[in-house]
Amino acid sequence: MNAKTDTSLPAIARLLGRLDGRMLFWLLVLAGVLLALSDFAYHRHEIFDFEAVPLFYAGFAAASVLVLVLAGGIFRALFKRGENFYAPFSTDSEPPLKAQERDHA
Amino acid sequence: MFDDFSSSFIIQHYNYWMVIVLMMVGLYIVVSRGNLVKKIVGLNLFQTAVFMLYISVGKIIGGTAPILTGNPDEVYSNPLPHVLILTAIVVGVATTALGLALIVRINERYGTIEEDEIADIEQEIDRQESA
Amino acid sequence: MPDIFPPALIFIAAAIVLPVLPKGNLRALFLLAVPLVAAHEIWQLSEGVTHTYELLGYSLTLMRVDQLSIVFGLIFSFAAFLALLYAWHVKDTVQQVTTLLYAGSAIGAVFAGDFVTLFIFWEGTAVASVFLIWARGTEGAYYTGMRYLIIQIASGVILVAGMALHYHETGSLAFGALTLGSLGTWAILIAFGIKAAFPLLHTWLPDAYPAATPTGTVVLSIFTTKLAIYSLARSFAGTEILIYIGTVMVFWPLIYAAAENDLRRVLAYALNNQLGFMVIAVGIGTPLALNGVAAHAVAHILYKSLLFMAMGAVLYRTGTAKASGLGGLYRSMPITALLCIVGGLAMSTPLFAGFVSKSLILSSVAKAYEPLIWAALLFGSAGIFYVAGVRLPYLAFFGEDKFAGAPERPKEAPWNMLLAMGLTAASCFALGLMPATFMSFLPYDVAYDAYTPDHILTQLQVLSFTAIAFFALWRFGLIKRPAPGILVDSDWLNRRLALAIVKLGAYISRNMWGLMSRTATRRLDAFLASIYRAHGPQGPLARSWPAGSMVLWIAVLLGFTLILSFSQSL
Amino acid sequence: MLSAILAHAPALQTVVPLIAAPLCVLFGRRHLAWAITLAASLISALFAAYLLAQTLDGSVISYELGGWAPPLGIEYRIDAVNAFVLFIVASVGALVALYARESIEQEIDPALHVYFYTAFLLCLTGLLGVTITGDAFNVFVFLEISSLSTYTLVALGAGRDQRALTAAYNYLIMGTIGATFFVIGIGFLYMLTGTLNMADLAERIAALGDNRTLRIAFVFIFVGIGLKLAMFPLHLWLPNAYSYAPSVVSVFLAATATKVAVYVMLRFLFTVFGFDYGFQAATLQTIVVPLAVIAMFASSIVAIFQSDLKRMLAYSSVAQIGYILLGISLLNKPGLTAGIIHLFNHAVIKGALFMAVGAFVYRIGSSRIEDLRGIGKQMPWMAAAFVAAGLGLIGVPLTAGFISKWYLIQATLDEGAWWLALLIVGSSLLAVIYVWRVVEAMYLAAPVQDAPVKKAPWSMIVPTWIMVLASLYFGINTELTGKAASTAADLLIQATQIEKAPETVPGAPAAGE
Repeated sequence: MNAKTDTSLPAIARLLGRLDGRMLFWLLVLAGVLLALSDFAYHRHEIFDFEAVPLFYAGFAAASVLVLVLAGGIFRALFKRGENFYAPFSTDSEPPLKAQERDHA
Repeated sequence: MFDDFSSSFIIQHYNYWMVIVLMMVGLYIVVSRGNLVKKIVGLNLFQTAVFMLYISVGKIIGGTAPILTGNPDEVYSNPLPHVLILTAIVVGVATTALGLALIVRINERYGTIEEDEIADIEQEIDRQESA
Repeated sequence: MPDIFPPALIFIAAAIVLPVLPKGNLRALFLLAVPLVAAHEIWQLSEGVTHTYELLGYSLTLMRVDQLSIVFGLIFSFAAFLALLYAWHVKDTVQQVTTLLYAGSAIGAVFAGDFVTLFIFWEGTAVASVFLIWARGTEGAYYTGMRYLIIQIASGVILVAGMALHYHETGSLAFGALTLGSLGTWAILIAFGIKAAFPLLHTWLPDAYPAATPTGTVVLSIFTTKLAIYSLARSFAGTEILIYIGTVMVFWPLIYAAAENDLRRVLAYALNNQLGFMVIAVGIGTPLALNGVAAHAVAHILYKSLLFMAMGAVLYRTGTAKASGLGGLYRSMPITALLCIVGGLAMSTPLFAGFVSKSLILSSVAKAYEPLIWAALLFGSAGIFYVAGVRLPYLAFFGEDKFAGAPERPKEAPWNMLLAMGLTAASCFALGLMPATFMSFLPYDVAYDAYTPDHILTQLQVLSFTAIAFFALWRFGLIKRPAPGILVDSDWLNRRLALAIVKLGAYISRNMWGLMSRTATRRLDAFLASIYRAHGPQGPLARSWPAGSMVLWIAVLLGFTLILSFSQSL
Repeated sequence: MLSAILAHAPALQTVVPLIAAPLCVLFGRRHLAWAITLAASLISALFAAYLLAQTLDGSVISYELGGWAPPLGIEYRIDAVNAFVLFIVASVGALVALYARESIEQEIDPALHVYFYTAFLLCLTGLLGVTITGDAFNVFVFLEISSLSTYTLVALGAGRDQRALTAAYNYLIMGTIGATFFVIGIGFLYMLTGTLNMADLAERIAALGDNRTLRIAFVFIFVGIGLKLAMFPLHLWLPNAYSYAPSVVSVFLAATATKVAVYVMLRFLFTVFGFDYGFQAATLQTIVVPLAVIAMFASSIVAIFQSDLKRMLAYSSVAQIGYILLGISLLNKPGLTAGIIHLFNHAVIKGALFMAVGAFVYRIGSSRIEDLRGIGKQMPWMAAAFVAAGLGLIGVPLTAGFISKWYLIQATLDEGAWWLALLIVGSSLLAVIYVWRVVEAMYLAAPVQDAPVKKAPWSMIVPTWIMVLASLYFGINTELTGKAASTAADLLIQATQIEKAPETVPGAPAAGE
């Protein structure tokens, strides 16, 4: 079950298995903190005033994701319909492609 | 005045009036008769009217048949329309013959030469085809 | 240089020859050779008008070569090569032929020097591409293809109308810079806008792309929209309204992409968002911005193809590309997973082409002092990385293993797909590593350095915090694997509302027609019957009206014409 | 030797099929008759091509029949207008002759084959004669030769469907009335001028100026020929005649008969009557334009609802004749060019379509759309031919049909009648619908039964594809059609000396520099 140690899997898969856990997250956080700190060490040549605010880019990115996730959630709540909504006029309602169909296509 | 008018308009154009009457009669028969043979007869009348129109156009009152006699004062009818209409008559005969031949075939296949009965049969064929 | 054969015709000629070749490796090799030959030809082109022809008395320009068209021609050829490599295993002649015709039409349109030529190839792309959707062979694909075809053809019809109006006004058919103002130029803008997926004209894109075959979607994603961007850049550079249209395009599709379940549709929306970047840059219209357009089109074609290829491979191996049915796939398709991640990174990480091109566009907007637009683009950058660079690979390849209990695990993608993806990733990398070479191809000679510490640092901050935010929100359960279901977009308007209206209209008109025709027939029957009854003694004459009515019509027309002749004074 | 023969090309053009016709009966062997027919029609086609080449520059050939000088003798007069029509008729005739051999195997009793070829040759003679002659009464005679043989040809369809007989009969009644009207008109002209030679007539009419007799003559000729060319609403004979006739006859009639009638209309309207006074122009604009528009729509809509492919194509023909008439009645050069080009293009396109249908009938014995389901896979060549020609019918760019519509829309815009341009586009959309119905049945519907249908014989595929390729070729290369049509239009307009404001010919400024 544990992909990190499952030797039946190829090496790359095991490597990716390591990413599929907490390690990646904390590595990212570490990188993020270092990058954020660089704001205080390095002076940027900003074009707009608001760029100069420390952690502007980091905060903006995180906020963007939050906004998108929330907006996406609202949209999904409002506009989600069953997969058969447009049936039979769309492929969404159709069963997964069978192997031979995939080979043809 | 009226006499003048009537004589010039009716009497002098007598041949044209007859042509018109004959033509209308022929056309009327084609429209109104359901019998295929009668339609052909109507068509014949209609064509004949046109033949007469041509012939009377070529006729010159007092003119003789257009045969060269050597007499310079001789007045001839215009031969050209007559010749033309000879061709048209041939065409008319051919048309009549073909029409009648078709009627014979229609009679063989439909068993009737009445237009409305044929229409009924054809409607029946249509209905069967689309069913 | 008239000894150069027009590259579009190379594709078209190859498409004609292709069906004769035996299916198999020979044919696949031939297919791969075609875009390479075309690219070679394009490489050798020199600027200027190289081919003209006569049609209907107009002298038209088949080939107008400048740096802008060369860039697009080259990337189209190269992307066609990658897509055909990806489709090496496909044996379907229809898809092979239409792919060639599609690529040929797109390249033909790029080199078109006048609107007539553009129109011919414009419709060519529409007609050829729909077969890639139909090739899926299902009923849904058929209807989707029809919708796609209708809107694509409509774009062409509007283009031809605009062209005619424009020609009437200015007497010029040249496919060059236009100034918005007249009806004709607006029509041309709308025609371009349909293909560029402007807001509300965009629904064909997320509708059609997920419906095509695994390989077909890769091909579709390359040409149509980028051709539209090219056309906009050629004709409407510096048109202010495009900035605002582009801004909406950056926002709107992102929200859908963030909520969508079908991952190929996520990519379609993401593509739409990236088109927004390019449309904004076209609207800015400075040489720097237009360089950004060309560069971003190149980079975008590459990394979006890569992502579509990865999702196509998933679809090919598992039968679905819906997030609700995927997860944990890295165990079976690790190389695909890795390449998909590379595709996500290639969008904006330093060392990849996307970083260079996106920096160009952002800088051009910043230089034009548009703080709000600039912020929108920054939002778009973070957002696109979130939806296509993080969320999409994660949903497809990580998380819960959906195939754990399956009788047979999906296999890794076939070698040709992996090779195509690898080559695509490598080219993204190569362009990113050699920004100077990349820049030297762009239409304008503007010095620009993407690799300043400022750019690199800020971009890395954006990317890392986007990723951090994603993982954090996933932990908190704010981001979840979507459940099955579709999202209605504005296409609801035409697919539901319009359908309902049409149905209602049809219902009303059918009944009205029935009523009218019954009344009319009754009246007409009565009228004709009365004529016949008055004149003909025999039976129900209405039934014999065929022959009679014909003669009657003659009489009517004769009478009418005679009346006309007498009514006119001599 | 050759030059001696070519000098008599105008006469030989019609005489060859005329002599060949009785030969068919005399030999009485059907395969021989076919060979004779093919040879005769090919020779005619070669002569026609020669004549077209001679007159393409706008020159006029006058040939005195029997050595009698016009205006007394009958003159054959060939200019770009009728050389073009001759070429259409003769080349279609040759292709049809090639196609006929297999096609009639299934549809006509073998004992009647000889008569079929005879009637076919006579019909060809008639149509060529109508086109080539410069004598008004001679037009009538040839018209009747072609008509009478056409009635016979239509009636031969009785082997497949007995309704061919009534269709032929109705056509005979209508056709005879039409021809008789025509002859009445000629009679009036003769009364007025004393001549029958068209060129002579034109001069004398111009000298006489407007008068009542002339108008009446015009009305009779207009209605008579209108009937022959199936002008709406005088088209009622056409659907039955086309759909019940043997397939090969449908091909021939659709491609040639109405076109020749249109030519006669053109000749009389422009060359004989002229336009320098208002009545003819008024007739065209108040009667023909609305009728043409109605035809474009009404017939197209009727076509949409037809279940029989031949019938659908027949109604489509009526609509297409609407386009031709519309072009002509715009009375400007682009319009006339459009009309003449469409004359040619429609002949090619409709010929190809009917040929494809003929092949379907040959293999599955039916032309009903529902019986053609799945035929796209079973008879790929013919189905593809149908689609390719169908695209031309719609007017998709790069097909001949597009060229016609392009000129036509140009012509309407030149007259400032943009609403007409819209109507033309609108009615083209109707063509999309009815062609699509067939395509859908052929390619997208499940086959009727699994019984394998054999490919059409090559002797049918080849002429069909020649037609299809011609329709595509003339959609791309408009050199020949465009030149012939515009020369013809020039000639016709010169003949009437209408001085229109600066000529608006499409195609001026170079684009794309």
